Amino acid sequence: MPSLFINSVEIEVQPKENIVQAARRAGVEIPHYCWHPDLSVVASCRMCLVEAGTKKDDGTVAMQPRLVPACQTPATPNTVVVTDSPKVKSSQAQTLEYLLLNHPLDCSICDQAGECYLQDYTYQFGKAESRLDEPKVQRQDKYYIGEQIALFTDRCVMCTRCVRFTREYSGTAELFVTSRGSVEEIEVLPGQPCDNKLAGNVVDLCPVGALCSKDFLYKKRVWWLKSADSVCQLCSTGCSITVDQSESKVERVRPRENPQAQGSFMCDDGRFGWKFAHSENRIRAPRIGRASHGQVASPQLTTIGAPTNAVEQYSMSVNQSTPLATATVSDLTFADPWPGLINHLQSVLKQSAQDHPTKTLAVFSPFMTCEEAYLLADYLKKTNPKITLAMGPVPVVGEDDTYPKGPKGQSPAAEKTRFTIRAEKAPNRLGVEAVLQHFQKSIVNDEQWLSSMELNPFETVLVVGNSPAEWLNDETVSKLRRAGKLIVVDILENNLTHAADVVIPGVSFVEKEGTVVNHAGLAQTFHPAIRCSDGTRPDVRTYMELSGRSGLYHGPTIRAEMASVIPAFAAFETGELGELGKRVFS
Amino acid sequence: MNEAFEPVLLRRRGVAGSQTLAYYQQDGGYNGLQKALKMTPAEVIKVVSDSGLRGRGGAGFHTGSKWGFLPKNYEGPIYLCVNGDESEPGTFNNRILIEEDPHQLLEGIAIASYATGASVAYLYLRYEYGQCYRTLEKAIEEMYANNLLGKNILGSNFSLDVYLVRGACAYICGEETGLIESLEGKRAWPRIKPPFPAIEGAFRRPTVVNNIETLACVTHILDKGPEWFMSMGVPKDPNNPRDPGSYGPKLYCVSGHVNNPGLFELPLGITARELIEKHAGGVWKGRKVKAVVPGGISMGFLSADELDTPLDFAGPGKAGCLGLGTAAVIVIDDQTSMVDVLYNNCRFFAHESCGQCTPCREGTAWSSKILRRIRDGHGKMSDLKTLEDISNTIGIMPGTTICGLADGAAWPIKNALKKFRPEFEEYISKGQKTEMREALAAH
Amino acid sequence: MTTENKKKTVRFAEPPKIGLSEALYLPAIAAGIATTVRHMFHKNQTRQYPEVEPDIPKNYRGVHRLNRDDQGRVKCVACFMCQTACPANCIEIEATGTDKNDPTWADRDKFPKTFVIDELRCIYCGMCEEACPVDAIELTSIYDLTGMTRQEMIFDKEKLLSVFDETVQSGKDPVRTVRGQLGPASERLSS
Amino acid sequence: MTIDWNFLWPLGAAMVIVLGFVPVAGLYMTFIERKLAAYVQDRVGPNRVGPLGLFQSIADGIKIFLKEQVIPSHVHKSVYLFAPTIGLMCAMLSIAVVPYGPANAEPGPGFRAIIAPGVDIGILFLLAISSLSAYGIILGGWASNNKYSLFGATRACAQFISYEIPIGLSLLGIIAMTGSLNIEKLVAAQGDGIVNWNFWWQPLAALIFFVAALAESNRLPFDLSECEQELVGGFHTEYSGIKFVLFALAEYTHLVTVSFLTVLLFFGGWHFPGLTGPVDATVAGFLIRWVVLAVKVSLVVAFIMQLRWTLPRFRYDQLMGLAWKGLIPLGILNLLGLVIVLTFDASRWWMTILSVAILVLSGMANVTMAQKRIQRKAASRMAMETQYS
Amino acid sequence: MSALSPEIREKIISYYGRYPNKQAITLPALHMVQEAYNCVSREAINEIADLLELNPTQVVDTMTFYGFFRDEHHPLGKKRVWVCRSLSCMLRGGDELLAEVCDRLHLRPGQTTPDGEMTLELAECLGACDGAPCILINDELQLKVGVEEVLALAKPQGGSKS
Repeated sequence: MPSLFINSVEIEVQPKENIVQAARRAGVEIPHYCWHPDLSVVASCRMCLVEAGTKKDDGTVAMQPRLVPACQTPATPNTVVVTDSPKVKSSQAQTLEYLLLNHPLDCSICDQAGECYLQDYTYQFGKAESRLDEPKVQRQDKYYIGEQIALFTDRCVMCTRCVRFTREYSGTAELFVTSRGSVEEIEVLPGQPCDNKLAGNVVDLCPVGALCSKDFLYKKRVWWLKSADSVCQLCSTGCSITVDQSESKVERVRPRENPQAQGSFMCDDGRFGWKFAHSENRIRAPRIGRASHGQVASPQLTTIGAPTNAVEQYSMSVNQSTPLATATVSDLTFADPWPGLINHLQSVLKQSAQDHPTKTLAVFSPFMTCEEAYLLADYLKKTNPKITLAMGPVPVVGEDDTYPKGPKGQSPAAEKTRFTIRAEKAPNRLGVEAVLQHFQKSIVNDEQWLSSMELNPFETVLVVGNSPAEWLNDETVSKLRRAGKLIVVDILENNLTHAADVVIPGVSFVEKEGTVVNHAGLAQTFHPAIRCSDGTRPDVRTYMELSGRSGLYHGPTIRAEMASVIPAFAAFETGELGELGKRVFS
Repeated sequence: MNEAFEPVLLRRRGVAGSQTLAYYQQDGGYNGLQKALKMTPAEVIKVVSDSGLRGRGGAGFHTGSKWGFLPKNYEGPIYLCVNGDESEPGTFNNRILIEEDPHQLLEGIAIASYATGASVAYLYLRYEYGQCYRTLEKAIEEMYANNLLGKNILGSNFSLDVYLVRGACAYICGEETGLIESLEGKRAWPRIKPPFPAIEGAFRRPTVVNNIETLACVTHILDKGPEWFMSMGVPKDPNNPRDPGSYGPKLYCVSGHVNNPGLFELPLGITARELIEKHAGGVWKGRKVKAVVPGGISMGFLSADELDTPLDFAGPGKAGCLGLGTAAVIVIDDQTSMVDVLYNNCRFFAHESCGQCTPCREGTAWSSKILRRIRDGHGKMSDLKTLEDISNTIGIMPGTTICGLADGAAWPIKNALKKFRPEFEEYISKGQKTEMREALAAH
Repeated sequence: MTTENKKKTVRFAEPPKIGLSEALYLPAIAAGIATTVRHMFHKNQTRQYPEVEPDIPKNYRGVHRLNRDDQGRVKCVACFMCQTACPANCIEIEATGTDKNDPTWADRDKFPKTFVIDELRCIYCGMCEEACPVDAIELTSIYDLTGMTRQEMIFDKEKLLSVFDETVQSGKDPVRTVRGQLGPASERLSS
Repeated sequence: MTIDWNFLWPLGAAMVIVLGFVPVAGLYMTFIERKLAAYVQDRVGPNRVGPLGLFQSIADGIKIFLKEQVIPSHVHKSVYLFAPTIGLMCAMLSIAVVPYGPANAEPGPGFRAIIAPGVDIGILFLLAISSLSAYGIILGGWASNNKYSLFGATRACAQFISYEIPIGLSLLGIIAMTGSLNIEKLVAAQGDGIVNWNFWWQPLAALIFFVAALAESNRLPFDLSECEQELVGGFHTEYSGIKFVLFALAEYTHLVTVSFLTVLLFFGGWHFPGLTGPVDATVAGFLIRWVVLAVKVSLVVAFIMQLRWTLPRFRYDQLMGLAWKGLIPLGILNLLGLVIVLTFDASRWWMTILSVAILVLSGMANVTMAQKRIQRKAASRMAMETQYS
Repeated sequence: MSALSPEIREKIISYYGRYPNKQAITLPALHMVQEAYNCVSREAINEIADLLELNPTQVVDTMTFYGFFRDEHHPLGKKRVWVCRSLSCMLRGGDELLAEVCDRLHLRPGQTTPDGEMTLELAECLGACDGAPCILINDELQLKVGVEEVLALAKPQGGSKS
């Protein structure tokens, strides 16, 4: 295998790699600003200059007299790279001095501070002081760059990553460089702000604090953020993301590089789509009885389920919308509604399965994780195999939105597409379908069960929602309402939860763990970033307790079990899918 | 030998009607092209190669070799770009060449295109040369009319189109890849090399970029043969195998503090002193030389002691300058402050830096700021050290930047500080000031 | 560490030779008694505190204050450095951007919407002052901080600014920074 | 049965004086101790309450008596409550045989400055009772059901047992010399001039007695049973309020007793050169002698307090070592010397000479041992140096 | 209403064949527009971009690189006079010439006289160092000029208009 040498570390050559990438594999960091693996190479920041040469067959090394930019030099066999010679070090220090020459010393109010390449590299490679005597050049901040983007002009190092991104990746080309030399700036045309659906990525791309997200601006210093690997669940692309939180509040979401899923970037729908997790409208406690009618608990239900007093008390306080603050300490301490709720649900479902198994329907949501779907389906089918498991509506909005766009906003040809925002706005249709396929043998879609609701209504219906948007129209709700008992699992209050007999709070994806399968059959595990919102708990736990499984939920164990039960999920065998996920079906 | 020298390139200067095709053909024009068309392209390249012609644009690269780098049997168009963006302060030879004798250049273009296989030649002319633009437009029209351009030139299989492109006042367009980018309608940010233009140039095709004076020489080499060309200039240094020698006639632009500024065609290798004393009429007002720019301001300075440096491709380098450059000699008399000269220099480069590479963008602006402060009387001795450091880091270390502009900006600083340091020190220590009038101060 | 250094860091002292007087202990005890008795007749060093106020040194670390800049605005730029440096977690800041249409804030980007210090939790280590890049937070010489409730010991931004007004006016606690302008972090704003 | 009021009223008066004096003395002794400490440390001490802070002790007393009576839930309640009273009781009882003012060797009618005059086994009674006071500490520590308290109690136990012996040995010498156990007689024997003070004949015994008595009374540097740094208060960790006061009072009573004994047994009691004749010949003479006694006792008390601010606390092994390896052998040697002198009926000055000689010789022996110890340490130091280099 | 006259559109379209791609026509198109209208307006940019199948920002990007082109807020006067300040010209009094002209006309380099007659610009080098100090009137060189000659250009003349 041909190899190359980075600071005398020998590593194997891999195709289409440059020296920066090769060095990274060898554990050597070559500083760079303008280079990004997904953008074209301009080699203009001059930060990555290294000494390079070739090792000849006779073992001698011929070094080039000049420094070469590592980002532009392909890592070819027998290349010898030196990144720590005095020459390279002084070049790096000098370049940093130039970069910092007019860079304001406002790290203290800069959102990038803490994850800033200028800071990091200055610390690692730079000098302690600047010799500039003259006042630094100051430029006007540009808050108009985009709906979500502000440009702090004098922090810019002119790496042009953002410009190249809008030209090469989103194709919308809103950003450009204006004028030349030391007075050049990043700019947008008046009336054409950078508001495309991928615009948020330029903030991530900016290696310094020039481009900032207005949504996150001044909210938190980054060193207080704790991150969790997650997967965006707002369309079926399933972008790998990192959720940054502080004190159990999500502060921002960043794309996580995953060549199998989406690449390095994500769309703004997903970037700002987590906010429903902190919505006022969250369901924060289970309840029995219909909120819309102000009923505490229907007498009929109490006779069947005999819920504990705690549940009644709790649901009462919720239904009368008593603010939690006025509740006494003892209420809060002792009124754990969950055990009573689980008992109640178990008896309702058991009764229903005994009395009219064919009249019992469970509607699964494409927002469920594979594990949730599996646990619920498994439980219901074990209660009575005649219970119908059906697929809920899969939201589809418009058409797939592909990038890079042409100059007139036209979509690119399929082979030139670099990023797609899917029309299917649910993360796990494939995964849930695979579970249902196994347990039900065929997929009952929403048209089918809705029509039967009309003709021959089901007696007991369990509906899982968990969609971040209002997802059922009033007509559908009224159809569902014809069921004798309507049990709803959902995150946000909506027309369905108002109509339900039993409401079980679900949690958003930033609060739970699970696996989703994206449009291409790639299964990825996501992890909880924050604690469950007060009063709620992960759906899987509810399903675990419903089914009477003992112990705590452990994702890998359940996944391994799924692999043994459902052949479609054979890839789940070890229970671990790795950071980048595994392709389960194509 | 110099006294006997008959100008070749400037032979038709000052002759009425010299711009017309009729005059040119009657004066023996297009012989070279006809000769060339009878040879194979490879033979033409060999002839040019044998003549030892080196690019007149500044870098002094061997023209024959440059043409030889093009891929053989390339499918698709190859382009020739003619670099008429002559913006180096002090240089004006192209203007006179075109204004006086456009066909000499166009013949060279045709020969070069034939040799390299280029089907289209773009003549990138700087905006300031409006007269030249119109002269060339007319000349090209005449050529199309006489089957010297267009399809099947002079009955051969060779077809060529020449298009004129006007620049827009940017020095960096004189850099070959900057020129290509500008030609493509983008900002003239020089490209990273490799790939060199010969492999991937204009419109991602193999491209040859040549200077106007170089192409004018090609015309005569083909006409008179390589031996004629090699009979002039400075031969190879036998002790230095890497020295390709400096052959042929060269247009020397002389400006600044001389009695008789102008353009002089002389064989390569004339000394600066001879050029100033004999040809340019000596320093004006009876003053003495303080410094001489050997070839455009990015080359650095020769001090008065170094006037005997031969102005060939190797000479200025031996005297600590960057090179011969465009052979634009600017003479500075002993009453002029080097601080002002250097400030003018640095300001120029700060203004013309394209802003792509960090060291050049920030370094040129910084050095001009420092010199501005020194001129305002607030200089410090440590400024000289800072200036030296800037000059050493933006350009002197090869590879620091994408193109050579930073080197050009660095050498004058380095030279000035090395050769005229006492003057700078005195300027600072005495708190001297150069008055700057308000209108200029703002820029 | 090399052995050379080890030798230098570990020092061996010769134990003093014991004589008869040491062995008998009594002389040593007598000497001790003599010392203590001698001290009984020394001038005492105590100050009668409430009657005689102490002379607080300039670097005393007492109650915090938030400095104002020359335009009377809070100097703090809400960089959270003090909050980060605080070992007792007693500082809580909420930052906000300035209103760009408000001319009084035109030259500033960010300032604290709220700035709360829990003086009860504070250990008066002065790290916040050390960390502050714009010299906005300072510890004053106020040492006799008392209160009847915990709530009144939690100082908000207004209270901290009023401490500044009070201490600066009284002349007891001049602003310690001689620069008289914002610190290096706001350099871009100043000139 | 008829009551002999002539016999009873002096007894009653003496008891009233003692009972009144002891708590007040306890309170003010804390005040004096604090003041002393302040002076030693260049401070002023309590000066807020009343003139010169004199009412500080009263304020403290009121405060401590009004404090909440905390009884921890985990203690053995009856023993816990009983223990401090044992302590104080023993301390008070031992005072019964100690003349707190000038008293005739032969008890007669009228007021006497002693509760129980003419007790022929006075010293024995004293030793017996003061040994009992260990019960207060041991029971208190045990009943607290706290490991630190128990540690304190155990330490106190061992300490008491150890230091009983040197006390006994040192007192034996005086008893043998005087031939009586009656304290008044022991004092009376020192009557004629300053050279008759036992201290001059028995300096070593005086030293041993003083040191051991200090240890018996749990004073610094021997308060290992309550040292705050190791045992957070030791046996009285769980005590507060009045119960704690009882312990404290017992300690101060002990202190007073020890001071009285030291003065009475070794420093001539109320005798002073120039004061001759019977004690109760005149009221003035009686009072002068009382003042003399009071001054002497005060000096000893002050000395003991001074010691507290001078010497650091012993290590526990050092404490035991001092008793068993120091004081007991010395006491035996001293007794031996005394017996020899008495047997040969030699001049009493021989006793002084022998005492001092024993002390010096023991010191020299100590020097030799110390040198050996140093040599051992040097050897181990050499080993360490080789290890480091 | 189109910002570009049909002739210019025509001319731009006629350039299509000269280059392998349309972006290359950016510079010639900008030249044509500026020559015709003394500035390149935002609408003109949009139309050029439309003709060349580019995004307007790409045209603006190129345009702003060369300080040569003016937007609609800074149109040129009838004559555009460049005064050279290269080293050669500086040595022979170029700076003084420029400063004097500025003072007399109360202009700063880059500004236009109030009557719109002349725009004064400074140039880095005009390529006429043999005739220093030199100026460029539109694109015609004039060598060895004095203050008065430049000032004369600022006066309205019934002469040439380019």
